[in-house]
Amino acid sequence: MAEPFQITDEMRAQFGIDGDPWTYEVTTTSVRMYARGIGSEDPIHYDVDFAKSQGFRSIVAPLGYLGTPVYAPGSNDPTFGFPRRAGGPRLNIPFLGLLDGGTETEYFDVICAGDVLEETSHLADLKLKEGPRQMLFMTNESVYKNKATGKVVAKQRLTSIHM
Amino acid sequence: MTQAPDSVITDEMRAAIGVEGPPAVMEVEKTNCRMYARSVGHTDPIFYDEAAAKARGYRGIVAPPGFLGTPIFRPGGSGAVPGELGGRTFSVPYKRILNGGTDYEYFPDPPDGDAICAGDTITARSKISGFEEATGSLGPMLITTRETTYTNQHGKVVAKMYGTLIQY
Amino acid sequence: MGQVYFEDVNEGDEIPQLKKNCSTQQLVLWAAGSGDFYQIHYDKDFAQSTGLKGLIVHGALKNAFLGQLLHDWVGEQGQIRRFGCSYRGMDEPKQDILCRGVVKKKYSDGGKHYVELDVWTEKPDGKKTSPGTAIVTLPGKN
Amino acid sequence: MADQTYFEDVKEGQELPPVKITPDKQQLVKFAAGSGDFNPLHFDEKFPMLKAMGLTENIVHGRFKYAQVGRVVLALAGYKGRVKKFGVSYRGMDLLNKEITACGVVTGKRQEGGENLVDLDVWTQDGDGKKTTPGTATVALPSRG
Repeated sequence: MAEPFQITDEMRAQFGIDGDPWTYEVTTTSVRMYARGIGSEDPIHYDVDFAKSQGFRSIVAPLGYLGTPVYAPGSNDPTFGFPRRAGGPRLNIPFLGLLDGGTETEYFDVICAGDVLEETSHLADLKLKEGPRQMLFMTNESVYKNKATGKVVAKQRLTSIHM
Repeated sequence: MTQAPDSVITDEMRAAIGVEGPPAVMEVEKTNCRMYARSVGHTDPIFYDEAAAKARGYRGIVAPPGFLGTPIFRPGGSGAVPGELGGRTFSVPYKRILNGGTDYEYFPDPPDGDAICAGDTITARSKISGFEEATGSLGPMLITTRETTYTNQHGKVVAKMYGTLIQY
Repeated sequence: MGQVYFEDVNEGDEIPQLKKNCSTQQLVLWAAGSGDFYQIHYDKDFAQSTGLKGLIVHGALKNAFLGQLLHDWVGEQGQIRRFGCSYRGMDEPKQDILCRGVVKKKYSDGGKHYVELDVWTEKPDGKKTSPGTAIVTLPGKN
Repeated sequence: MADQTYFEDVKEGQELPPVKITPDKQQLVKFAAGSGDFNPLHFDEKFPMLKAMGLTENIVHGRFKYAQVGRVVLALAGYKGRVKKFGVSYRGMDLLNKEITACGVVTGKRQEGGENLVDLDVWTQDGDGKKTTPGTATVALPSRG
């Protein structure tokens, strides 16, 4: 890279611009599969009757699981499954290296099997760390709304590190 | 054949032929239909998109060929799919086991049958339909055939699976 | 691809082939799709500890490929009635798997038009690893 | 799941019961299935990117470690408590077949908006005690009162 990278006002102007919404589904089989994937044996993630006896609508999504994006060939990334949606910020990042920097989830309600969530995502923050190698910390925020109630149930911030 | 003096088929095994095992509940949901279709490489939108499936006359996203739902997983359970390698096994003097093959039969026609779609809850009932002994390139072997019947939430038989298990 | 009709089909016809080549990722996708997490399909060390040379493709995945071959052929108005295969030979990832079908018989019964086929998967050297059969129904032209 | 923890039971500095897991390849493949992240970095030891990183063993998904922290936090919340937020940073890699311990310690208690909140430091650590996934969490607990 000839010139050092700089965060411009043009980039900052992209903060908060939502991409097209995408549907995320939480089903009994997807909750159980996630719970198996993390090695949890808590019946709250597996047994519908038990979860109901504890006052939940159905089995409870393990922490960190906010549903599975609706998938179709060509519409989603074939490796990660995330949606290739229209709209939202467009940034030219001159870095090739990419690391997962962090995950933060804020909950406003419990997520259970049967929930259908509408997710919108926007660029929330850019931070540059100078050093022998510049590192750009890019944070995207997704807001998950329960489609049936219209209520925001979770916000998740994902930070990627570009270097 | 079964009367041969060195047969590994016991009276207990013969008595088990046709006896149904406990039912297993299989869930067909949008997420697992799509995952299955994606993992095979299907491109037909009826396996992914509810509107496309409905436009073609289905109740919802269609279960791709060979997908009969996901058994309800319970920690500590076997998680085996009934009729495949799961189900009752018997003690025979063979150490190795092979899945010999699987055939799926569909009954998509109303009023007796129906297509399998997301939202369905399928009850699978499996039984041994026969034992056969043979000698092949692997040596003497026992071939167990199993038949599993899949009934949807409306009591309609939607599919049958015929599985072959080879022990040698 | 247009709809295939019963009248268009003759005994001995080969249906359009489907070529697959499984990456290790596809085998893991299949584990997720099918719920079969047996390690011989994605853990090389485990596969070798069972006496295999390396990873192998799930038999049931090849069966599902035959399902796709048939589904894509019968079109919107056709239906798969029965399909399946025997698992006779192993396939490895990153090698072509050719899915094929040949019409064996056609007949009409009770207002439905049936076509029976031989279906199979084969390796690049032509060896059939998953021979099977299928019955589908196709629409008639009138 | 253990018995419900109440706000009154919790003390600052209290350590939460850790969750230990040694993910093998099957576990990571199940996590790929559950999470939808099928990056071969996590299951294919011949994946070129691994080599480029100078590694011969697969890397554990960051989100897998996040979920282990989630198990610790959810165990504190129990079925009557509610997790308000939890987040981590991915600071170090963990490799397949190595033990990971997810931990939490109470850093504060407060009452806010009618809720009994417990603040936590959370993290995963590797076999050498190195914190590879540090973060924080807040849980609302029921009161005995």
